[in-house]
This record gives sequence, structure tokens and C-alpha cells, in this order.
Amino acid sequence: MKLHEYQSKRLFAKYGVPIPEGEVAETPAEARAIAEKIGGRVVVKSQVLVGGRGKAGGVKLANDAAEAEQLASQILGMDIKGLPVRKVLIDPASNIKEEIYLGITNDRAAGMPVMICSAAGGVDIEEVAKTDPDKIKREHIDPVFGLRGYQIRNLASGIDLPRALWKQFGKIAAGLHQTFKNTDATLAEINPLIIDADGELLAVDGKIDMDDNALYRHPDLEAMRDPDEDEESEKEAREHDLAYIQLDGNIGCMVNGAGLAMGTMDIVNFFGGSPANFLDIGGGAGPEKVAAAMKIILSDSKVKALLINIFGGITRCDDVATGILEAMKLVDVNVPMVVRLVGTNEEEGRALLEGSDMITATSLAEAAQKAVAAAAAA
Amino acid sequence: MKLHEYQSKRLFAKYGVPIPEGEVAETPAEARAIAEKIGGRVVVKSQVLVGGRGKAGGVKLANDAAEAEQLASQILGMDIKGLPVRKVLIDPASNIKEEIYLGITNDRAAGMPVMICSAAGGVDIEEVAKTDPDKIKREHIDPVFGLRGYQIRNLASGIDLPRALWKQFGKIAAGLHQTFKNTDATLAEINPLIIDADGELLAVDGKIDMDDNALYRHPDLEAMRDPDEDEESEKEAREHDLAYIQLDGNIGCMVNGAGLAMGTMDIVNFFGGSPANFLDIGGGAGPEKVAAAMKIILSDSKVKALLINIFGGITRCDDVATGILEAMKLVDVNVPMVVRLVGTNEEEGRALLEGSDMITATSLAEAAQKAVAAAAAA
Amino acid sequence: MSILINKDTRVVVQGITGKQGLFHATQMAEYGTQVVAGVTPGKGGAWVIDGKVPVFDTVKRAVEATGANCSLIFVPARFVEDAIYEAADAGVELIVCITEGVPISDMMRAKAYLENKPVRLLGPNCPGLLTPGESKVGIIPGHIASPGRIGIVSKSGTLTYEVIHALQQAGEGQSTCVGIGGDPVAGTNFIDVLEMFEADPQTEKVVLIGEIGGNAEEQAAEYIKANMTKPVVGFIAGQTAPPGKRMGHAGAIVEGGEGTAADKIAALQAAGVKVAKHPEEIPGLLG
Amino acid sequence: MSILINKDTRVVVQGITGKQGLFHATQMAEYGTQVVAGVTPGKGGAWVIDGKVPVFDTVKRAVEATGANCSLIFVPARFVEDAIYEAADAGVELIVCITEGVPISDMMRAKAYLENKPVRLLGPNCPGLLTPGESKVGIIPGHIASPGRIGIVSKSGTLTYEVIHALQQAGEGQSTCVGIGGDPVAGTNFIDVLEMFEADPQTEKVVLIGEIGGNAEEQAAEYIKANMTKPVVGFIAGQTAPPGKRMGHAGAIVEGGEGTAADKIAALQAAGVKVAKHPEEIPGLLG
Repeated sequence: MKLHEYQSKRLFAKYGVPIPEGEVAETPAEARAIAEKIGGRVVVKSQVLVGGRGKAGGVKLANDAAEAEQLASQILGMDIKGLPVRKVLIDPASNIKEEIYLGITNDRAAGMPVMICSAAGGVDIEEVAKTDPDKIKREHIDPVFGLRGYQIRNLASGIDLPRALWKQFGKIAAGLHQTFKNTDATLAEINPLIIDADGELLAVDGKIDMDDNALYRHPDLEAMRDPDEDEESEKEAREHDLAYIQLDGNIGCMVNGAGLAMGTMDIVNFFGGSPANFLDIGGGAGPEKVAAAMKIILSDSKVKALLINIFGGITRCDDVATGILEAMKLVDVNVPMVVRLVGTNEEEGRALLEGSDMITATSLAEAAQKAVAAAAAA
Repeated sequence: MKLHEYQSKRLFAKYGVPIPEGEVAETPAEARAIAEKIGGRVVVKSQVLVGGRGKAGGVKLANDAAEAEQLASQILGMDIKGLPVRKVLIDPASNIKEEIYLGITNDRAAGMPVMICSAAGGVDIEEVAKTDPDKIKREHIDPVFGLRGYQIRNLASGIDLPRALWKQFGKIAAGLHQTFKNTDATLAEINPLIIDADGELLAVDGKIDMDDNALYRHPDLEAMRDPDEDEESEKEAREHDLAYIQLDGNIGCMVNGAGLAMGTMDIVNFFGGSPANFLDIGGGAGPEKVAAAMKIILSDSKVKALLINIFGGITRCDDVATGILEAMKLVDVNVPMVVRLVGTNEEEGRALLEGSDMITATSLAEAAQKAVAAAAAA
Repeated sequence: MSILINKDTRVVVQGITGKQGLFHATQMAEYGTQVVAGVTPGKGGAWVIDGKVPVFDTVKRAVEATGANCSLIFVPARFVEDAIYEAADAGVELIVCITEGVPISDMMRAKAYLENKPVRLLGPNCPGLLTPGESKVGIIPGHIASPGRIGIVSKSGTLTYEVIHALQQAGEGQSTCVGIGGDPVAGTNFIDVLEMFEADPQTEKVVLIGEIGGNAEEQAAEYIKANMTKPVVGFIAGQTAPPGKRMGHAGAIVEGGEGTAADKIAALQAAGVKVAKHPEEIPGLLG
Repeated sequence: MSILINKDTRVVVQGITGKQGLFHATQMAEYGTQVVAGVTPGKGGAWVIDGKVPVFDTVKRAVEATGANCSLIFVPARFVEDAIYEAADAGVELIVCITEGVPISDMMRAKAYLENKPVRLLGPNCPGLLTPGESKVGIIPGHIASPGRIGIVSKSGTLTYEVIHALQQAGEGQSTCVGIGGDPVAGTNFIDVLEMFEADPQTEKVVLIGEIGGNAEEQAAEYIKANMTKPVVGFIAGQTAPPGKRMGHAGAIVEGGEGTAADKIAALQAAGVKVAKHPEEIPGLLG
């Protein structure tokens, strides 16, 4: 789950990171009022959960409150990479002398978080990492011993930060780490962390991605979820604890296991078809979950054929078969269904489905080919 | 630094450990009032920082408030192993069904704390450890990962605690660990942790020893220090950051380094003398500290000779010599002084003392023998 | 021979009285695995699986009483971290964690805890392992496999079943099938298992099943190039996955251009690994 | 030969701009120790000891710039834990911590951190080490010692000086003198050092100086009995210390009847160690 810039920055501020004193507006009038309160020049920043807002015209500088109102009216309601802009953040404009990158993410290979810092902030840090790797300084954070003072000094020293700013930088780095740790984040970054004209550090942009698996520990953060982040159907899937991602194709896929779901998409593609979605019903899915999954797939009008590929392990084929039958009572299945059941309780599952109106398959290739053919024929 | 029973129990209670609802009295009248408030039978418990209170008559059961007042008047003002009783704790009397021992201390060899539990509580646990070691269950606590739930279950299971009490026991063990950790304790114990007639767990006695080196992190706990714990002179020594312990002999010893201070006491003893104290002036002691140390030693009227043994490492012999000269201006040195200076800046030190009225020595044996002789002659 | 488990492996199941735990413990027992104990705090003293398997309150007691040397974890995600520590401290040699949805931070701590302890963790979010004809520890359906010479190591559970199934159709049995799980931080990685297969006399050829996200496949490719004498066939799932979208497994995501299937396939091919376009191609590529 | 340090040891001093740090760094440099760098956060760029030793803000930079392989810690007690981690992460092989008064809980964490890292910690609350004629790292006065065949390992600083002094009077030089410190939790224990002395060709005989508290001397006795071929002479301080009173060193206390001098002396004697009644008896017992 991703947090908006304004949500991320407020969390950072809670842990002692200095941020601009901005506020969020949902209407141009609100934007004007905030800009008046701030006084002087302000930035109007669209709050959408996607990168490249600036290039898309979603971040603008206003010289006064009237201009802020006018820009807000432009930006609110924009569509940036498919996401509607419903909120803008009005921040006082900063005089930027230097832009620093400061972020924490998990290093899978090391099995621990890593704090990353660069004097070349404000741009795509992955680009810097490729073109100028010496400009990136890293400190791994032991998952139990935490971020230590000397590690922060290593970073400050590594990017040649003026010594007068070390103390302030130390507080910001510690605050960022506290935020990362206490929110079970997978990414927490300040980019840029600026040195302003007064020589002070200020976090003018912020980003937090959270570990969905740890959200149960953070009901307050879960409540910050932006309902626009995902498609309606993806939200419904989440409510049923299903991993579902809508794509552009026309073959609906219902699979158990993330790897097999991806593999099924891949083989559909390999045989010339186009998957309409990724859907993993997860381990041990019962009939209710299967029925919910079918309903979600079929709610996508692009779907011309349905491919159900179940290899039973923790999931039992008879449970899946029961689920299919239940769903067929609740949902009007108006597309051809290709079903493949293999593994735990496969015979029971197949027996349950016998007599229903569906195409069956034994091998994965056969199932994929039949689904591709059915979709093409529709 | 040791905490009193009532202080320890209040800290435990802060971390969720159930304790009797008692209060502390400094006069018999207060004791009566508290006993009246509690109602029924109460225990009157002397609060002194020494073991064996019970055997010394410092813990008594009162049937009513009048008896509590009378017992308090007996106990208050008692002297238990040299310590005056200035406070009594009035606790409601408990109906004890079982007595459990539960404590945490540091295991030096393992380099980590260890939680110790036994169904044979209420008595000297070290005795149980010797006579019936199987009755003692231990779980080492990783200093960074902390006490885990399964470890508490291992203990509960190990002492065959009735399963109905596991949840309550889990909270108590976790609370004890939190207390231990958050106070930087070296010992935190509940003995006994009773199962009362209602089948509830209750911490009826408690003890916390803190790590003196960590007291700077706990000004609130430092404020709980009992001024009666140490001799006046020991308190003064602590104010000057000197390690001083008064003993019964007549040869005052001023030494740098704890090991050498003990070694000096040992050799005085070996040559037939009797050390009046342990005193380590510590590493890098300057003149003020040396002067304070001399003053403290000489404030003990039993001292008949003064043995100064300095082997300079981090401590500089010239600093010590300057300190001795300063002290001789401030303190009336009316006993013979034997001085031995060896090590860092020894020549400068010896030069400074030249001409003063003192006995010098080169070897440790010589210094000890001269001090013993001087004391015997006094 | 096989790797990690065999007919002598004695398994304690943590969370045996839960629905999934009991179902799969029963399946394992039926398969022939020595399921010697279960653990559920507060339920010690019970017996499950036709009254044949004793339940204990703690893993420590279970190990003391039954000599279990392998623990299988089915407890809910929020209890996994503690369950791992408990198993490790009770002295088992192998911990297999089936549970999915464990927070990354929990696993990073657990991994740090296990470092330099004489115990191996497999998973979490993995299907466990199967040594056909000897023992299964986890949820891989036993009846789809048979003993043979192919070792399988995989990030994905159900894809593993597909591959076993395809091998069976081609008449190839398996030495041991190991699911390492698809989470970003896992106890055992490809290289650990490849090393064991390289040393295992029964294993003649190896199938490696990866997926998008991270760079474990790239690291495996380097290892294979430098150290493996046995032929390896690979498959990478997620060639059609759009970047920035998490594909079910916490680890299966293409982030900032890293972790793509194309990169992984290229790395494996550069290491001499034949990479299948879909699972059913694998038997043919094994030769 | 010697153990732990020699003329090639390159020392970085953490806390070099403090009064004690600077005094002893200067003494060390005068003795001939290669004091190659100092560290004080915020003072990087300065030069100390007659402008010969550069000061850095971090140990990392100091090590990168000077190739230091040993760190000496003089920072105040509350900063010791962090200083140890910093030195370890910067890649030195030996950390010597002189600072006294470090909380036990800090040291327990630090010890856990260093476990299985390629670095040795000596101390805290120790006088450091001295290889006469080659290098001194710490505060042992150099001029009282001379090169020779006796290895010394000790819990106590000033007692070590006494013993060195007594050996000198008897015409015996030392291979290396190692102060392990008197705190309850220390980085290096008697056995670690005994093992090194046993392996060191220059060391022919060993002096072990213990004190009341804990059971490190008893463990050392067991080790000596089982593993040492070289003669060991012992001395235990605190024979006249009253129980329950902490004798200066955080570890020097007889608690619950454990850790008495009598027990330790008995254990050493049972291991064939001659135990001196006072320090000046030691040269005679070495034979």
C-alpha cells in the first residue's frame, strides 16, 4: 500500500523531520484559502499514487493565492496515468540551494533495510545509481540493532554534507528510520531533502510504501488508504483476500498460487492469447473465495473466456469445484469456461463438475490453447 | 544500587505485575491507618536493604489495625544487620497456596540475562539450585531479541504450572522482563510469586538491583536511593566518584585500580595487618580526587596508619603527589603515611613529595610491611 | 539419497490443531512421513490423527519427548516469527514454514536470529519439500510424484506441482522437490539448494523455477556457471507481468526496471541453463 | 612473535581529542606504537600529537585513509556501545576499549553484535595491551616492561603493572601483557588469551591474574587442565573482600557464596597452577 506525499510527510514530521507547512485542498477555493494563509509563492502539487506527476503537469508554482486557485482548478480533476486527481497539496515554495536524496528500502539479498543517501537528489535515484554509482552512499541497517549514530555520520561524511548540518541531518535520518520501522514500510524516502536559502534542511517531497502483510499492525495507516489507488474490482478482490490485478486482455484467469498464475498468463500469451488479469486465489481457498474470484473476473466486460487452472496442494480441488458450482448459481457465466483441476482431491473435484457446461483440459498447454481458441471464437 | 521491596513492587506493578495493595508507613500511627484502610489481617514488613529480614524479626503478621500499630512500633527503629528500619510496608495478608520463584539476572558466562523459575519459591533459590537443580528452570534472554512468548511457555510448562494460570503468568513474566530491561537492572525477582486461595497469581515480595553504571539513564530511579544504604563516608566517596568501602581494620588504603586495591588489602592482611577500607581512586584521578579520598579515609577514627599505593597507568603519579600535598593542607594527617609511587610520571611524583613527612617504599611487600608496623606502633 | 529430508526425518507440526495444519499433517502421515508430534500452546495432552500423534504445549517438550528433528510451521502469519525462534531453540535441524503473509520485517529479524545457528529455515510462504517415496514435509501433493533423478528447486508452489506433473508425464521421477518460497526474504535461497543437489548422488539433473522480482535467479545463474557440473533447466514466471504491480507473492514485482523475467532468463542462459518457455517444455529440455 | 599486537599494528584512537585519549595516544606514539589516526565526530580535519596524527569524523574514513587495523576506544561510557559497532563495521581486526563504567546491558548487546564478526574486542574497563619493545595499545606504562618470554593475562590493570614490575625486578621480560578488564561482560576472556599464548612461540610461561566475582577463573582452570602445556602461575585478588560489597570493578563481588577467591584458588591449584599469595611472589613461582 502506498501513501500520498502529504500523508508521508506528515508521518515524517511526527518523527521530527522538518517539512513545509502546507495543507491539502480538495477544491480551488480551499487552495486559495491555504495559499493566502501561507502567503507568498506556493507550490500546487497533485496527490496521486503514481510517479512522474511533474512531467504530467501535476505540480505547478503559483506566485499568489489567486494563481494558486487557478492552478488548483486546472490540476484537480486531471487524470494522471489513469488516476484522477482529487486532492492538491499547497506548500510554501522553497528556495532550493541543494537537493539531497535520502531513503530507506529493503535489500532482499542482504536481508535487511538499507539507508541510501546521495548529494544528487531531486532526480531519479535509480538513474544516478546506474550512471554515477559513487554518488550513492549506502548503510545497511541491522534489523535488530537498528540505525546507529555513526552510520548517519558515515552518510553525512560520504556525501560531504557541510558539518554545520550534521546534527540536523542526524535527526532527519533517525526520524526517517523511525518512520520506516514503525510503519513496517518497504520504502520511505525524502526526495529531495533540500538545503534552503537559509541553510536549513527541509523535506519537500516524501514517499512511503507499506508492507501489506504488516498492515494488520497499523489500522491507523490502513485507514489512510486511497480508494482511487486500485480499480473497483481490485478493491473487491482485496476484501475477499484475493490477489487480483486487472490487465488489458480478454482471457480471464483464475489460478491458485502466484507463480502458477503468472505462468498461466505467460502460457496464454505464448499461445497467442491475451490475459485479462492476474488472479491468485491463494493457498487453501474455500468455495466462498472461489465464487468471489469468479464474480470479480466476470465483472470485467472485456473477458471473453474464462480459464480456471488449479493445481491442488494446500488448495483442495473439491473445494474449488464446489466454489465454481456456487458461483455459477450466483453469477451469470456467459463466456466459455475452460477448467483444469490437478492435485489434491482432483478426482473428487472432477466428479463434482461432471455434467456442468464447461470445457475440461488435462495439460496446461491444452487448457491455454482451448481458452485462447474459445476467446477467439467469441 | 538496590531498591526496597515496596519500590521494586511498585515498579513491577507499573509493568502489569499484580501486587498486594499495600502502603508504606514511617510511624506506628500511619501503620494503623493503613491497616484500617486495608481491613483484616495485614503483614508489617520492615523495608531494609538486606536479606534475612524475616529471621531477624522484621516481618510480622497482624490480626488487626491495633496489632499492626503495635508491631510497627516494634519494627520501626529496629536495627537489622546494622541498618536502621525507617519504613514499614503494610500489605494485606495473602492466603498462600503455592510459592513460585521468578527472577531475572545476568548470566556473565553466557553474556545475556537469564529468567529463572521454580515451583519451589519462597526460600533461598541458590539453596534449591544446589540441592535440587532439576527444580530450577532457566531461559536465556537474547539481549536484542528479548524474551519471547514461547520461552515463558517453556517455563510455565517446565514448572508444571496449571494451564489456567498460563496467561496470567505470561503477563507477569513479560512485565518482570520489561521492568528488568527498562531499569537496566542486574537482578529483578519476585519471591514468592504466590498462587493464592482464589487461584490468582500475586507478587508478594520483590527485589530489584540496578546497574550503577546505567543510573545516568534513570534519574527517576536514582532519586529512589536509600540514604541509609551506605555509610556516610561511602556516600561522600560516591559524590567524588570514588569506590570506597569501609571495613573494620586500622590501616587505611588508598590505591588506584580495583584489582590492586584488593591486592593491597590482601597483602596487608598477609603481613598480619588489617585493612580499614577498600578505596579505588579510579583511572586518571586528579589532585582534587586524591585529596577527597585522603579526607574520607582519615575521617575513620579507627585508622592508625595510611598506606598509599599508586601504580601509574592512566593515573599519573605526579597528579597523585600533588593531591597528597593538597590534602595535607586541608586535612590534619595525624597518622603515619606510607607512600609508594610507581609507573607513569613516577619520578615527577616522587620529586614533588620529597621533603614531606612520610615513609616511602619501593616494593609492595615493603610498603605493606611498613604500614603494618606503623599501625602496630601507633 | 535425497536432500534435506528422508524416511528418517521426524516431524513436529507447529499449529497442528488448526484446519490446514491438521489436514496436511494427516496427508503427510498418510504419505508415510514420520509425523511424531504436534504443538499448539494450551492444547498439550491431546492426540490427533486417529489418536496417533501427541500434541504438546511447547516445541521444546515435543522435541524432548519424540526426538523430532524437523519442524513444520502452519501457525498464522502474526505468530510465525515466534514459532521460528521456538523451533530453532528447541534444537530441530530444519524448519519449514508454509504460512504466507508474514511481514518482511519479521522475517528479517528471524533471519538475523538464525544466522550462525545450526538450523536451516525453508520458507516462509513455501510449499515445503517432498522426497518421493520417503517423506513429504509440507503441502506438495505426494501422489503426483515418484522417486527419480531430477532435483527441483522453486520459488513457486503450484508451479512446482506443474513441473512435477510434467516430469511424471515424461517418465521422469524426482530426487527431492524443494519449494523455497516467493517472499523477498526467505530462509533458504536457490544457491543453498543447488549446492545440495550438486553434492547429492541421486540427483542427476536440476530444474530451477524462478519468478520476477529480486535478483536471486541472477545470483543462482552466477553460482551455476561457477560451480555446477550437473545440467540445470530453468523456468521464469512473470514474463507478461506489468511493472509496478505485485503479483501475489510479496516478492514478485518488477520495481524500477529491476527483477524482470527477461533479465533473469538472459542471466540463466548466459550460465548455460536451458530456459523453458512454459512448464511442459521442461522435460524435453532436460534431455 | 607476540599475540594480538606487534610493531605492524596500526591504531586508530576513538576519542583522541579528549584529555585522556590525547594523553595516552601521545604516550603510545612515544613508545613507538603506530598511532595512524584519531576519530572525533565533528573534528575531522584536525591534526594532533605535534601535527602528526590526522583526526577524522568517522572510523570508516580513518580506516580508508590510513589502513588502521586496530581501534582503541577512549570515548565516554555512554558512547562506547556505538563506538564498538562503528569500529567493527569499519573493518578493524581488534578493538580495545579502555573506558570504564559501561552499562552491562550495552555490553551484552555489543557482544551479541560482534558474535561471528571477524573482529576481537578487548575490554571494556581494561588497560589494553603491551608487546614490550614493539607496540602498546592502551594505558599500560611502557617503560616498566621489557621483551621476554612471559605472557600475562589479567582482569586488573594496576595489578598487571605490579606483576610486570615484579617480573622486571626478577629479570624476566614479557611477550605480551593483556588486560581483559574486570567487567562482568567482556569481549575477550581468559581462555581466548590462554589459547593464543599456548600457540605463541615466544611465550614460554604464563601469568594469570584474576579477581573475585563470576567464574571466569574456574573456566580458565578447566581450560588449562585440558589444553595448556606451558606452565601457568596465578594470582587472585580479593581474598579479604567482604561478600556482597562491590569492589570497584563491576564484576568484583562475591554474590550468594559464588565467585570467592578461595574457590578460584582451589580450582586453579587443582589444574596444576601455582597460585601466588601476593604479586611479588610470582617470579619465584614461575621458576
